[in-house]
Amino acid sequence: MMDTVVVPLLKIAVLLNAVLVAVTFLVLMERKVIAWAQSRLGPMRVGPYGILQAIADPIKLILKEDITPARADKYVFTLAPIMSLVPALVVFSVVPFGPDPFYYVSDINVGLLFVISVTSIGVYGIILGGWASNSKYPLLASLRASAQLISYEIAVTMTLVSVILTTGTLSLVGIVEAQREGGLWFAFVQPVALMLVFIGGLAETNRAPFDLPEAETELTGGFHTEYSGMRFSLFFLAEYANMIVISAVVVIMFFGGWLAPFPNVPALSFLGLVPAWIWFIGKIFLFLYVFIWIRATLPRYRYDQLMGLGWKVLIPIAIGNLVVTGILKVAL
Amino acid sequence: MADETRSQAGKDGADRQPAAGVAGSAAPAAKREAGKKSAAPAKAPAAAAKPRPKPKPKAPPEPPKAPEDQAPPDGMEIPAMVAALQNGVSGAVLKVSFWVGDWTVIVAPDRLLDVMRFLRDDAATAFDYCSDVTAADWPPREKRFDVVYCLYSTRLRQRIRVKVRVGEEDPVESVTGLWPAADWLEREVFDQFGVNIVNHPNLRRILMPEQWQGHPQRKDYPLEGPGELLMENPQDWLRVRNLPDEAGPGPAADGEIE
Amino acid sequence: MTLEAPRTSATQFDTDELVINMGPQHPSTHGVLRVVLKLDGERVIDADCVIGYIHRGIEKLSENRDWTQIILLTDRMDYVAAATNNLGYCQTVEKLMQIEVPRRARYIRTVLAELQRIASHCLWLGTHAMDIGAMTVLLYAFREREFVLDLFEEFCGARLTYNAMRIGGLPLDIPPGWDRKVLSFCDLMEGKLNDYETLLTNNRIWLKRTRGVGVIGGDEAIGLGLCGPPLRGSGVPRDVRKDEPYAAYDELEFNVPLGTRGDTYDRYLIRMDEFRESIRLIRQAVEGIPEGPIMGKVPRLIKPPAGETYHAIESPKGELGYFIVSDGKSTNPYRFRVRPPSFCNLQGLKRLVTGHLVADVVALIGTIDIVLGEVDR
Amino acid sequence: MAEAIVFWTLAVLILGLGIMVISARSAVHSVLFLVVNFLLVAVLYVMLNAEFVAVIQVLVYAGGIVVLYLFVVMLVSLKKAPERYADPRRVAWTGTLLAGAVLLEVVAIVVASSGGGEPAATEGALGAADTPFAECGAGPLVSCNTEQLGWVLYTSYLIPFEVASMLLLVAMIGAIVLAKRHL
Repeated sequence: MMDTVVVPLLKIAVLLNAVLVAVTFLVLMERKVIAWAQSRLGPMRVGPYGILQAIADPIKLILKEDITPARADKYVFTLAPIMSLVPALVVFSVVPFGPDPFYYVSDINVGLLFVISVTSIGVYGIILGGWASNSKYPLLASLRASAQLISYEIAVTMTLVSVILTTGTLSLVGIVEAQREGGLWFAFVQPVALMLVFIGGLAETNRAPFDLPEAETELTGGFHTEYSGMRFSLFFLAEYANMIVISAVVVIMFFGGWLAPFPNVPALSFLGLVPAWIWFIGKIFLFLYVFIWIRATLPRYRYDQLMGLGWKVLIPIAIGNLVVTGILKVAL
Repeated sequence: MADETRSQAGKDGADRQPAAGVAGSAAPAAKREAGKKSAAPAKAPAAAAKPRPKPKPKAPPEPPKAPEDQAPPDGMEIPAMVAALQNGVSGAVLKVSFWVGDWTVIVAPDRLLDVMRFLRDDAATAFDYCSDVTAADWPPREKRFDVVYCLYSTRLRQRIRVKVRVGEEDPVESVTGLWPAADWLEREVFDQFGVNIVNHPNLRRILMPEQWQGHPQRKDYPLEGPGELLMENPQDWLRVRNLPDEAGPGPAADGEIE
Repeated sequence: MTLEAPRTSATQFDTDELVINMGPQHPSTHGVLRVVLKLDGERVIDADCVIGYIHRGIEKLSENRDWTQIILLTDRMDYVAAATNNLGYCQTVEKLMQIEVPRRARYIRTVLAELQRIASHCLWLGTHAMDIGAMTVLLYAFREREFVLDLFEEFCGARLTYNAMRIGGLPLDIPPGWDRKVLSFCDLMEGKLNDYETLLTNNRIWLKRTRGVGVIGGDEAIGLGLCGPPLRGSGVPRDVRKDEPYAAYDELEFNVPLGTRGDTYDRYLIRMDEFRESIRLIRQAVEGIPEGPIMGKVPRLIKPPAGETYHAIESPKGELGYFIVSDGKSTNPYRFRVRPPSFCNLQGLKRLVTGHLVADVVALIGTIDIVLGEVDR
Repeated sequence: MAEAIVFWTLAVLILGLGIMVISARSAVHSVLFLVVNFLLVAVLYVMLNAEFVAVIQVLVYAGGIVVLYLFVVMLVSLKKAPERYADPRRVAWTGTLLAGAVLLEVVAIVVASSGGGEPAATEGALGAADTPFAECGAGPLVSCNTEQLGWVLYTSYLIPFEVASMLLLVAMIGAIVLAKRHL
């Protein structure tokens, strides 16, 4: 009873809280990093160097009036942010933060596919949010979102297949273990796949330069134009939770998860003194930083160019990568 | 007072008819007498209905006189563009004027399109760029509007102004077909002055709201609108606002004029 | 009979056109511009600009103000380039009155006008890049614009609506040391321009978003009455500073950058070059400011003789023209007309956006660089 | 016992949602019910130890295909009642007949396969994904993990698999032809 119910529930509770707190601080990090990139200071008023802004923001969002447009579809309008956030949180149940079962809630044998399929449910939040608002800009945005997410999901999934070919397992723990045994992060084995997954991940999380569904300057905020207060903040949470998920996936797939760099090189064994979960979280935040950095640097793609990039560039490269991986796998 | 106005208008130019001068100036005179005490309520309805000449809240002591279109000084050479125009479209140019370095031709309104087409297409003129279309309003005059076209040639780097004198109802052919640039500019002239521009593809108001009454740039349109009335006397403002739109000028204004 | 109708609808989807209102409250319409877009999917098939939301009747107001009071009103038209508005108006009145402006005043005016062009282009660059999604450029460009505003503040005490010129000259001489500050700003600005270009000019996404977007040929641009950078972007060598020189432009050396393809990218490059040309002009003008008075011989009561004139200058947005009629009697102009470059450029928007996507509409509104205060007056 | 409770609960829910799908007034609500339906079916697969199929069910159906349904449904103007879209030439009894035929077929397959006989391989053409799912559910003691599923698909069901992919290709080309105005 203890092992099958209480411990997992405790883990889930800790994990959920940790993710939500991480998200609020991620928002602060984004504001700070972008501010530094733009030679500003960012939030400075709440707490020392604005650190407590991470707490002030959610409080503000919760206290704000939560408006439902008069002609919106009320049930769907309420359901949409929930459908957006829940999948993003569910994914964390299979993310291994360290080698022991203590560090993850579960390790299922189709872990990677589970991550992909559950995140693919998240698109409903965006589509339904845009539709239920009964407003033109959100509708346009949700059309963009559905097309974009489906297209890039194909590219990302196909790319991940080539990684699976190298590991022979879909379990996330197994993938990391395979990198430990190989002594090499898959970033060096599958560099093309890394780029594809990262670009696709940017697109799937609606981050710049692919933030078309919420392009403020075109669609006035996109699918969440009509949202306010808590429901808006759920969308917000979902976006940032998804960023963490994508970063975690990239780290697990390509950067050895909780492993220290070059785990088999004896000269670098002192790196193993750092706890595994710190490596893992550190790498995740490194990628989150890259996400933010890109947002501060690049302009936004146009809708047709985005689709062109997905279908005419990423998917062919993904297929090519898959074919090459397969041939090498058989040949070697 | 009214006679004085008429004599001024009569002196103004040969093409004006005295009768129009009376019609145009009698109203301001009457208005001035009644207007001093209750100027405020009368101003707002003046924004309504365009065809009727409206009272002037701040009538100057005498109507302004349009500046003479100064003929070029003797001995000054007429530039090639003007000469070409005079030869090319004979009889359309009523007058050539030169003032502070600008050449202006005054053209008969019915020949406007011919002149403009010539100016655009002829090699010596080549005015391919329509800088501006605007108008000036000289109320007591019968042909009260000067519609002014500022043209420029990007090839020959020269400018000319074309001016037509028209009355309130006289049609002015749209030059949108020659220069698409004139589209919005003519719309603005229509919106602000109510010049009767014809054959324009899309003649709507542009700066003022669609349902606006009156043409703000006319000289008989009051400078202060109901906004100031609202500040001074909200009750009057409400009464004016609640008058039905189609009734034309409000009863207060009508009563004072007639 | 009944068989016919379903068959047509089956072979040909009846898709509804979506009509959306872009503005008057929209982050990318640069003010209260409203564009009614008719969309087929995301493609624009028709566009109609609705303007006039901040029409304040500046022309009408000016016809009831003193000649000198109008300078202040011109500030409020293109409020991001108030000094060029002042300049255009003052020169028009000077032309009407045939006033000779002292050379020193003309040089200082040129410096002010070119500083203003840099400030205006900074704002354009920032907002244009922001519309396309590069938000960092916005902050950078505004940072440099602040320096220009500081310079103006030192010169005339105001940061936005300067009221910086007078009929016949200037209200104030330049403060001591100001010219050196201007020169050091020029050095700084040149470095920062390279930063902007690093972020944008060769950026693939920027190229994708601007190349081939809103292409317009030279003849068509002339016909549409485009002016300023949009016209030069189509390769038409038209710059009032060169063609009809005013202030000190005939004594200074500068190039007029021209585009070749007439697309958004060319218009971007032209404005980036104009930054550099402005810096070059400012350097020449500051170094060449002669000694002398700053006001010409102006009668105490300004009352131009009866007559009318049209005078244009090259504002940062394009040809800014003033058509002024004086009746020779009153102390205010009888007719005061502004030919606003933004207004004439905005007219071309419909032609530019038709056939493009919604995302391009914001890029194209950005590329023609409008200020609604000037469009609506 | 617990398994039976869960199964029957799920079964009732799935059927109930199925009815909701066809009875909901708003097309978008229908699609939402369909999504939940698919998710519950995925849970059913998990109960049968067919995690791979469950995940694929979510990924392909809930996460992919139904999103496209939603895409289309959202664009349907809701100002008109659904009856307005009805085809005047619709013949109700043909549909009933076809539905009945399909039902009979499914029942026949279930009966045949649970009887231990060869499943009708040629029925694979009915729909791409039907075959593996039916197989996993009904197959005796096939612990449906990824590797075995792959083996089965690429050996005994190779021809249906390829036929299904051809069918999908045809459907895709057809969709492009229909949607594209100028080819």
